[in-house]
Amino acid sequence: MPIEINWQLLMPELVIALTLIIVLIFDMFDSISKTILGWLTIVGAGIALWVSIQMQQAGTVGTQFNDMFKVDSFSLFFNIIFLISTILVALISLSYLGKDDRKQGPYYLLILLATLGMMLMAAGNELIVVFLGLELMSLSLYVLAGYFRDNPVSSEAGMKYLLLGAFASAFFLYGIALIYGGAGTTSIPGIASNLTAESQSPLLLGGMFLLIVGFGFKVAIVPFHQWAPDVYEGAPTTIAAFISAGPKAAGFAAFLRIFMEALPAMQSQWGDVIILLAMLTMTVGNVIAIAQTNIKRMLAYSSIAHAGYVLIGLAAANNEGISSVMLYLLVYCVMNIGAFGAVILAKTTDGECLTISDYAGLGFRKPLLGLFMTLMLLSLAGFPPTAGFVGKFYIFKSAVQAGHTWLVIIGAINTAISAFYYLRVVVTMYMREPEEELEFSPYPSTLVVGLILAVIGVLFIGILPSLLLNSVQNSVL
Amino acid sequence: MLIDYLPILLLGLFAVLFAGINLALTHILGPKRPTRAKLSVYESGVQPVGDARQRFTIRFDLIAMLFIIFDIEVVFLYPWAVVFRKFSETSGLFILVEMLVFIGILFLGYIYAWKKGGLTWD
Amino acid sequence: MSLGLIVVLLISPFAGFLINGLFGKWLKGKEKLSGWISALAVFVSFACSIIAFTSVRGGGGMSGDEGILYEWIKGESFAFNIGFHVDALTTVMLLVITGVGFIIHVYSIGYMHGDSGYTRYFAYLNLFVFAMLILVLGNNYLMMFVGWEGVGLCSYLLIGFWYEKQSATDAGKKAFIVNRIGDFGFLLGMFTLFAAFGSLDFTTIFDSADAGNFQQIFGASTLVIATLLLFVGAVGKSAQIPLYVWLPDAMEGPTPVSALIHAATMVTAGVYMIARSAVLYELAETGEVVAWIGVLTAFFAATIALAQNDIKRILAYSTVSQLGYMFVGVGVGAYASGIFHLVTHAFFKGLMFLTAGSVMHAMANELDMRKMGGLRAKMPITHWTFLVGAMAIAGVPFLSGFWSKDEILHSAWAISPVIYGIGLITAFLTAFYMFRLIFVTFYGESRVESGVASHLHESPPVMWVPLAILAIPSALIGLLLGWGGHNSWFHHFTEHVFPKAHGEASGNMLVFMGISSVVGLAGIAFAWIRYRERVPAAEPTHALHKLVANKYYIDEVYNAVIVQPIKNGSHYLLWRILDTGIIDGIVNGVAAAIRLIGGTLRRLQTGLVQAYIVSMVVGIVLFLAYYLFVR
Amino acid sequence: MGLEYYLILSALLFTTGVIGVLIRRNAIIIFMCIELMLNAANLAFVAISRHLGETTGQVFVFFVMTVAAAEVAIGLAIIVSVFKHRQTVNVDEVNSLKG
Repeated sequence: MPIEINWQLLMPELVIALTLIIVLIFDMFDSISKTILGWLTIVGAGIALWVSIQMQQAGTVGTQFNDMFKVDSFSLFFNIIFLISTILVALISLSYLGKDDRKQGPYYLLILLATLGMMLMAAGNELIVVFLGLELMSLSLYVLAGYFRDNPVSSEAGMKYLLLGAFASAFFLYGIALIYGGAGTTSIPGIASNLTAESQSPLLLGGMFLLIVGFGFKVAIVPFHQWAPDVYEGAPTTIAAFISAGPKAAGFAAFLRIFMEALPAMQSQWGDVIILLAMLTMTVGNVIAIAQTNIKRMLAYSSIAHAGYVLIGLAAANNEGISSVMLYLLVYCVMNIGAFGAVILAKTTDGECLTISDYAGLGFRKPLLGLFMTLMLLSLAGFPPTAGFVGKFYIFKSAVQAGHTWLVIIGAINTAISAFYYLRVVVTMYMREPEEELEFSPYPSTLVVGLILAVIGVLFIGILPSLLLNSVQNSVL
Repeated sequence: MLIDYLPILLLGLFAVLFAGINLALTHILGPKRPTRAKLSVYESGVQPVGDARQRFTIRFDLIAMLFIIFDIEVVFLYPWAVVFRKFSETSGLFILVEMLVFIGILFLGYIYAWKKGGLTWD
Repeated sequence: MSLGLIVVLLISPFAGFLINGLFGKWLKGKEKLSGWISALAVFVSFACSIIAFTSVRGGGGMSGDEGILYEWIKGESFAFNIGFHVDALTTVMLLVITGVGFIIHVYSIGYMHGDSGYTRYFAYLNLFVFAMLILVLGNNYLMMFVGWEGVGLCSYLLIGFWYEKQSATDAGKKAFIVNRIGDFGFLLGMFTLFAAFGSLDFTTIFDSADAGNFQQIFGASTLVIATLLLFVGAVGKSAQIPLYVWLPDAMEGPTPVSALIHAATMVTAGVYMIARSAVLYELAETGEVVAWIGVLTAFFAATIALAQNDIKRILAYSTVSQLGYMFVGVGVGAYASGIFHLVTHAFFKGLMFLTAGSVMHAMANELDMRKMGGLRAKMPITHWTFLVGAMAIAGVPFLSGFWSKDEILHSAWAISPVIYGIGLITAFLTAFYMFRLIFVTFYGESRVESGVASHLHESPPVMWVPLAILAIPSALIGLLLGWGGHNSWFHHFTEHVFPKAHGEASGNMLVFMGISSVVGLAGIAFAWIRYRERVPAAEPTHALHKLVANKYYIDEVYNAVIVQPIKNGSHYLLWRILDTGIIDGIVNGVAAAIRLIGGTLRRLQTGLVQAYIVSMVVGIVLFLAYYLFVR
Repeated sequence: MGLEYYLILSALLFTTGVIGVLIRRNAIIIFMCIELMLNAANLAFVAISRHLGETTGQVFVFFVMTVAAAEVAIGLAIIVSVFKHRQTVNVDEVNSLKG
């Protein structure tokens, strides 16, 4: 039995893997300046992004490794999301890590590893692959969260993320085992074909439920969300941006793939749970976010709430829903990384401005920073003409089509609540007088470039959504 | 039925005998000049007697972790070796190269750990 | 006319904004370059506007489907488009915005010389022009609203431009908050229109409204409610009673900003909006409300201007007053006349603000005219140009203000002689306070402090050339475009845009012109008698004077009646009667409740790993229970 | 022997792990309990694989073991770095991030 490998199908993953190895080798030599590693990461991810876009445009479809690995427009679109996130995060990291050369090697290595894990999750056509991708991603993130070993808070974030994440992974794995028992296979198309309305054993039901728990943890759905604020606050800000973006999208990618492709026959069982979780997640995330004073924690709760909005699209469980979720995740990644980037930009000589009251008067004193922050927050709040509005609009529209009008009403109320805390930051920036004059560091140009890219993305999608929308609608499962 | 396990029984017997004979021989043939240090139990330089809950240096932990990581990968060599014959006719070279790539990456990781000072004691 | 032209017209100032905004660091040492880039950007728009204008004059234009650039978002039964509506009204606005805008950009190059925020200033100014262009170019209310918010944002940023000054940031905040009230009205009006018509496109709405083909969501008064809500937006943006309070304070911004944003363009957005929605106002017959608010504002603001001593404040109240005239024009159905006054006002008021800036420039930022006097000798060009502007606004025959104001008053007579009467009195007051300003500032003995007097000088060419250029249209544009009153060129040009005026202007036009001239000249003469030699008293002497000098204590009243109750959380009776008070209470209560819940839920986040695990496990158990027992 | 006995055993193991995670305070022991949960899943995989007469489950176990080993390595490293700062691995004392 000869083995055929279609290398072209694997190009994006191979490029990332190759970049990984190059970064690894370069990092071994102390004579090489470590800032090169960051640029290597950006270049590698950029090539992979370009390849993914080409393949996506060409409509490449195919499976590999005994059907365990599936490349289609869906996985390629998610690759684009992951790679954009990686590039943006690498850009904002270049100046954040500073001149401390020794540390940078493993940092970019781990980011690339996590990216590879995400890509595996989106392309996994077999629960084993999804699990491996998930773990590859998670293990890298645990280390990254605790990356500032000299900082007790960073270590604490790493430990919490690790303990809770491993706990959730165990549930996820057990869920796979139960589904394996119930369906007799772990292949996604296999499960779908073995699954008929009458053959649903309690094993399957339990397995499906534990998968929700596992994914729920990774994408921070209430009540599995509590790690998020602590980890976001403790982790390096760039990593908080990273965790909030790509991995969340990856979690939803696998979530969509498994639930829409393997378990559509059980939709009557998981449909209303998703609706319930969506309501709970949006409301709890937004309500607690109002009470926050630390901007990183506020963004953490906001990202929880955003997972709730995405669940609305998932609950719709139609083509519209899937495409709106994909669009939303892309938009969300760009604007969230942008918001964290703006937080990094607000750096005084004493460190980062993390308390919201530190932002008083910044709108006038630092107009560029004010502009970036305001745009990102407006987008997160869903104001037109930003990308956030377009994303929410299509999510809500898909839910209305699926008949979940109540869910949309709750979503709209939540959007109103969220505007309150997003705008509070904007108001603080433009309407409050600073209590003390803070000394600000000059803007690092790479960070500004990263933010400009995010701004362009947010405005471009917001003003010209149709271009992207067509691409998304052709990429549904 | 039970006769099938005879080779295992023989293997066990052989192992016991080999160990026993060796121990006996060293006991009989070896010269004995006991000192205090020589009589103490050898445990990698750690005081073997006393409270087992005492702290010991964290460097063991580092080495142990590296050991686990590189040791566990062997798990994949066995299934590979088992099926190798079956595929060797059609795509043996490919499978061989594949495993070499796998080991190569592991090796790269090993060198990386080494270069980064993961294997030095202090 | 092609879409490409309009896109270039629109994008050019945005490009200027990007260059100045992003590369400000590199432009720091090259002030001139930064300023000229942004002026050039506006000039490109101006050139495109001229092309668009000639095209519209030749019968071209853009409306309905042909103006659609692309579909923005699409719902089940509706779609929002990004598109442009270009007709005579649009091109008039375009020419004013980019023409006056360009001159003011050039003037700013000299005026802002040496300011630490030089590139920031030009970035904001270009962004403003961009937003204003969106406002007038959009073919639907949504784009108009986006522009509406955009100009508001820029105005706010520019009022607070000198943020080191507490008064500047306070003024910015005031403008922002007051404008939110108006914007809320506009938003509600937009929602009403959308609910009734299922669309926000101008063409769709106007056609359906004409045909009576829409959902009567508030019964027969749907259009009345919609137009009144939109008018609330206009009242906020165009500083009419009762929301005018922000505009005088907005003078804290750099003077060219006052000229461009707070006199020539942004504040007239409300007038533009009503003229654009003329069809709706005609059908709803709400024009009279507009006219009454307008004429009251005109009179009220003019009386306040009588007793002010700060040059820019006088000009600010004068702007409020003139905006009132414009509302009278569009309110009585003389849309073309209202817009005509908008145009002439843009020139002469822009001119006067710039001359005021020139005076400030020479006087080391002194604004109190009691400390001036006799400036004529030292600043001849400034004096002459200001005089042209003042004569134009005072209605001296054959200057621009004379024509436009007269048309409005003439049309008002047909609707209500009372409005006409108040308007005429206001015209007298206007001439009086403007020439009071002139006589006290430029004539008589010099009262300039010796330190300032030594370097009193005429402004550099980059500043006085724009003044001279603006003086020409201020003097002549009325004659050129307005000759013939209701049969003038301007009326012919815009006749396809507006519905026919319902009340045919009656009476002999020449009689009205004669009355207006006499009233204006009388005001000037009275000012000459009173202020030729005298200086306004340092302190107001009698009660009425005091009342006016303190702007009727309106700011204090607002502070006592609205701001303080909110601040103290105490509910005054008046406040409680108002529905808004109750609604506001509910909103605040809900916000407080949510915050309380948030604060409580927050405590669940104990920071303990095992507490988190417990909540996960509890969640799992609850969901399992749901499956086992509920389903 | 029936599949259900194995599954019950595995479920018991899993529950033991969960309870351990819930009641122990030492981060390392919590971590070991999580490993116990993973092994419970492994047991289920092996049993089901045997029951179905195919090998996917067995292969799965290999991967899970590897992942678990990597997790242990990383986990211990992170716990050690926490210990360096606080001189304790008691999870109740590691709560500076909250709210």
